[in-house]
Amino acid sequence: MKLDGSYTIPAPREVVWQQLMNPETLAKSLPGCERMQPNPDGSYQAELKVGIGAVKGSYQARIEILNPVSPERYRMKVEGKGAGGFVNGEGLLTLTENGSAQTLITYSGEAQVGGVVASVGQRLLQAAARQIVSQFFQAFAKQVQAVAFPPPSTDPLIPSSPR
Amino acid sequence: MATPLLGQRVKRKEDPRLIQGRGHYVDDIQLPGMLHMAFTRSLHAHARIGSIRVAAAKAAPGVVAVYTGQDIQGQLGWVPCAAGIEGLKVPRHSCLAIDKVCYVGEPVAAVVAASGYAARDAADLIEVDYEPLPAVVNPEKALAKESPVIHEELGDNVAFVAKLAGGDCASLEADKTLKVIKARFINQRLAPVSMETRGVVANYSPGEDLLTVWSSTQVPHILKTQLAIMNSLDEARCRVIAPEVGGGFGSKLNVYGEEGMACLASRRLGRPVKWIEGRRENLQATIHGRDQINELEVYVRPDGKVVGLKCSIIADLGAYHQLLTPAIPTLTALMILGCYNIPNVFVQTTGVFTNKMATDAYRGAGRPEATYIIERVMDLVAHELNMDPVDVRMKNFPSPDDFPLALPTGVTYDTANYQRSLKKVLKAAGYSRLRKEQERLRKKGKYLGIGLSTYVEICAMGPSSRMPAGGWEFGEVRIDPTGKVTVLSGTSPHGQGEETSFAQIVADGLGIPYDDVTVYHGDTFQVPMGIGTFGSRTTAVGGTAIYQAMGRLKKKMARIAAHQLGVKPGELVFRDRRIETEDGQKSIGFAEVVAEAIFAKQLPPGIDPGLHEHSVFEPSNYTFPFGAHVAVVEVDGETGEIRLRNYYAVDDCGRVLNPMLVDGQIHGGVAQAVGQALWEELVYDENGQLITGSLMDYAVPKAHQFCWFETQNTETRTPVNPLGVKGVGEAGTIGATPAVVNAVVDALKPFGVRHIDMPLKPEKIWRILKQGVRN
Amino acid sequence: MIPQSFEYHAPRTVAEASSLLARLGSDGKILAGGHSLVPMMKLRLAAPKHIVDIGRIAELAHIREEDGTIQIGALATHFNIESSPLLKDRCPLLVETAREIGDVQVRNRGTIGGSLAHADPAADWPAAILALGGEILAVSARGERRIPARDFFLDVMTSALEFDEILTAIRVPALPARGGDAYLKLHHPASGFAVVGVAARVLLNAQGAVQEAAVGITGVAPKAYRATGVEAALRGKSPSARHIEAAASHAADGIEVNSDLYASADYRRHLAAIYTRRALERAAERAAAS
Amino acid sequence: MKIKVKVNGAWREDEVEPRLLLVHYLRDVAGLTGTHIGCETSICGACTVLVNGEAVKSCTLFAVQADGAEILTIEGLAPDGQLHPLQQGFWEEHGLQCGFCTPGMILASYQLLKRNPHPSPEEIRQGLEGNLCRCTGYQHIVKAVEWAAARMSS
Repeated sequence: MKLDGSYTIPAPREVVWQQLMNPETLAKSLPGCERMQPNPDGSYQAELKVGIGAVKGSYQARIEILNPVSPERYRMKVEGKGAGGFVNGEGLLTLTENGSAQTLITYSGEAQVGGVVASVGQRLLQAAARQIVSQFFQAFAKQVQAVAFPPPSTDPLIPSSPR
Repeated sequence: MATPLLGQRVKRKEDPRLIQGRGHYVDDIQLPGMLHMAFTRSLHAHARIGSIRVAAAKAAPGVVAVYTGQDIQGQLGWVPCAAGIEGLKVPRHSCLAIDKVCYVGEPVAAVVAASGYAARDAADLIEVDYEPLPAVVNPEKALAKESPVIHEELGDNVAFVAKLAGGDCASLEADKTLKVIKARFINQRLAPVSMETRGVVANYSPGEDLLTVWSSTQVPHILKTQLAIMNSLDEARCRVIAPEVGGGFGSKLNVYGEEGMACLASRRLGRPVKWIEGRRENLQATIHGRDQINELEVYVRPDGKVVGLKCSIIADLGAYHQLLTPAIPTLTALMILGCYNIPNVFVQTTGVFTNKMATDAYRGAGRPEATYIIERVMDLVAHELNMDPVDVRMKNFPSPDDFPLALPTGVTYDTANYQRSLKKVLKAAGYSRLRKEQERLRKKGKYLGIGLSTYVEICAMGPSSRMPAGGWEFGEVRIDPTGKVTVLSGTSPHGQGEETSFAQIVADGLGIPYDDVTVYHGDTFQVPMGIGTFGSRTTAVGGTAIYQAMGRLKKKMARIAAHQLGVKPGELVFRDRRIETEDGQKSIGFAEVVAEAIFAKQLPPGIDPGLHEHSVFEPSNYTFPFGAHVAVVEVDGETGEIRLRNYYAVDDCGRVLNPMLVDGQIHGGVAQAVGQALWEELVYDENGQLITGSLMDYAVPKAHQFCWFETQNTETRTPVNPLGVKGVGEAGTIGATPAVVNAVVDALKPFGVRHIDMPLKPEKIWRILKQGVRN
Repeated sequence: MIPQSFEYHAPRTVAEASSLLARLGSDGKILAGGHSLVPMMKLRLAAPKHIVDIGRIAELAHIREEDGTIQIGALATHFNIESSPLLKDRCPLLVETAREIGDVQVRNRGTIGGSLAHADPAADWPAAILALGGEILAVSARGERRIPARDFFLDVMTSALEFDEILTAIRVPALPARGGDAYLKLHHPASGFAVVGVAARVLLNAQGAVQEAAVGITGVAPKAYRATGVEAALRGKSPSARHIEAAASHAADGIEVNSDLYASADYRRHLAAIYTRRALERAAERAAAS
Repeated sequence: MKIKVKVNGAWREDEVEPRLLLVHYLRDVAGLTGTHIGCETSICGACTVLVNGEAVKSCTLFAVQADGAEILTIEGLAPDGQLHPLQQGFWEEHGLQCGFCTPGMILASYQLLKRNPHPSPEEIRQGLEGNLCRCTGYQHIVKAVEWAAARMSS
């Protein structure tokens, strides 16, 4: 299954790059990520609870970042294994500046799904995959916002200045 | 005198139990202490197996045993293949994968537990480490040098190459007066989808050293032999029973790893073990059908006479051979000439391994592909030469006087009159009226299509010299002291209705009521030998064996009766429960003769007591049923949706024993054929995942998708068996697919279309419509 | 075929059910007719720890009209709706939609509430409820809220319901004078789901021009949607074949269209326009005849 | 959990796991194996039974959901051995071959004739869209239902 699309993050490219390389941000952005730990080989091991509506599955995922060219592009490889199936994906993420305050992330890759989901889910698979990717970027955008534009005060009574 | 039953519409003996839900299919069998088996199956199309962690499954509630491929190595024989083709490569096929998996759904581990629920729960706890390998799902890619090799030990993915040649195709290339038509057809992969999935109960009794196996099978005797071999048991220690079987369509003409595993588990545990296949398992791991790519060159004279046919068949066999996997595409080659005596033919069949489930016999088994090829070709000829498809066919039919007709493919057709069935179906359909309607509608931008198919099939399989393991059949007739008759058959019908037609044969022959006859089949302890039900052979071959056994019995009874009546045996006839002289002057009751034969008070010298005779019928040839079908379709010019509007069929299956059963076979066959033409398709993605893995995506046709089928018969008897019966089980499936495709292509003629590959999904049609009307 | 184990609860009132759901949190899952959930549980795609079967809450099974608004309880089955004399007279679009769902057995058992809550992108009800501008009533321990249909469907199998909320009823306006509606669908040959399903309602003014057209489309996108481009293009125009066709060509404007094995995005886009045109034509004819 | 159901006219009580599907309850607990299982996705209709007079796919219901209900299975259609007109019709018109879909098909037809005693062939086909048969091509099933409709109205 081909997966491609793009997402605009309202932050400068350097910041977006840093956050994409930051395991903590990734952990907070990956849908249903319960735990994420580095492996000795530089990859990460994550436990993901992925759900679309009533369909829920737990996956043990290995996430690897390949050929990073800072701050432009890298390849990401995900291998997830869960009860009754697996999801493997690999794709290229490209970051382009969209003015000074915005970054366009373009992704293009292939995902391979096996198990029950593959055998009965073809009708919904593409749309579900898009939903998960979009959940990731939405969460990621929030994380980046929080890092790039931290609220001036931690006092909740004082609103952060609008930008 | 009672009317003969043969040729009559006689209600089925099978039905009373089935309409009341009182038949017993495998899953209905309950035995004391029975355990349930579930499988963990490969998620990958091609991968090495690393470790398999079974501890959690073993510890799960109710679990009695867990097996992996390593555990059974040397304990259980390979899954057998019976096809004999020169140079055939046969990969080792374990009941559970050992170090490598080669298709999605391949069994990797088996769990045996106290209940089906517990077994499923535990099977899901088994963790398998896979090291994925590149998969190849396209047979043409599998032939390429750079392709992954599925069975490294076999060198490449070519299982066999078989050539069939007749006449001299090479000489045609030089003849510039001939038109050469080229085509490429894809015959898609299908699932048989019998409504009952597979299932098996194996019960090994250590005391008796006896393995009893109930399996949803079409071939209990073959299964018995093979399971005995796989389990290293004497055949006398192995009994197979095919109980009620909920359809097979070829998919249960096989020996499966799961059957082997149930036996092994029962032998080890000393308890009965049941396995019932789920529908997703059925779509993944029960044999598939078709899956061929056909490249053709057709040589045609300007008048429409076809003089040569060259065809390359690439047959996608899947990852392993099941019982007859490689043999199926060779039947396509054998029947590729259809109803036409084309003098020059060359067919090269290449069987290719791919990372998919094995293909094997699915209703028609190789012959629907042949009919599809030749009937599409006839329409292409009509298209290229701007002739009516009827005229092209008439031009190429042999004359009824030409039979028996030896073809360059090496087969000899028994009897036929193709002209008669075509004329009859054209009349039924109102062909010329339809053509006029089509013309009218086209002017209004509406697309009506009329499609023909004139087919011949090869069945009543068959002469033992040409079958993998015998083509004969066994029949026995015995009469009990009360005068009631028991018939045993080595065939194993599962819906076709031979309990009825066999009883018709015997009741007529013995002159006794239909209700006095009981037919048994399917139990290897009851029926000493047999081959089974497939290849439209049951009535033609199995029925003949019974007919012959009955003949022997009648001879014996006639001798006893003649002795008592003081006449010659040859003067006696059997009718109305009496055995009498033709004029009725001398007569004795059937029951009296039975009593005499069994109680043996005054038997004539040289006659043994008892009334039981058996016969093994060995056919001298196949039979060749034929027919002509017309499909009428409407195509929605905006969306590409197709509606089957009318369907007309004239079939000739030789002598008709029970027209109701013949109709039923034709209807069901046509429905499956229309299903292939319009809706059905098994699709693997490029990684080898079966993505039409449930009946939510694999479109088994529903009632409202069909029109009324108008069926008729002609009767051209065969001399191959004394009943004159040819066979009808696969005729509809073989005949109908090209009729529907020809109709749709015909509807789209204004768009310059030559061919559309099946299934004819609306999107494909829309893409053609979108390009607009040509000329 | 064999679901995973769960704990079963069968509350008798909405209040009892909502307090149960509040307590169970995301471990709880509502079971109504079960015709969306049970198939997924059998495949083990869904394995809730707790099932809250609302099937015995009598107050949720009703179909009634109050002041020109039709209210349908969540437990009304597709067959209840298909066979309702009230709806046949007052909101025939629902009857026509119900008839196109699944098969007889599914319609006998499946419920409108369950189907909407499941938010399958190819289910039939979302198209109809969107076209009718309906609203969805949801109750939780925190109270009741009314969710307009157009805010209800968020994404593939994702609705605006929180996990502790029970969809209790659907409210839609009855068919007004000079109104007509229609539901047309291309069935997937195997699953029966909508490859495309279009629900249309057309209101004509006294002059016979389109006062308001509403089009809900299912099967085409990750969620059912209102084809606002179509509606705007038809507003104020006479319902001529030409106007309807022109308007219908906007059926998938700005929509991210699904693609699957049976129909590519291109083809679905095309079907959306054709089925929208046909549904509008039929709705307009009915409006004119009313 | 304890459930109480009236199956083919007789009440029975059983202790069941909540996840037990009604079809498994009928087959494995009540021993009524005339109800069959043909798919896993609520498509094929082989498991059709009547619950409180309505045809349902018993593979898509938990037994606990049927607590208190009246259930009719194929075994209950001819309680005194006298075939129901539908059973007779399927026999007369060769409405079955392998027989696996037949119990579900008959019960779906039962529902159909209850709601529409004189269906057209088209209405019969539509009424049976939830039941798959792989053997007959459906035509003889349509005739069987017509046969029964005629018998029941005479």
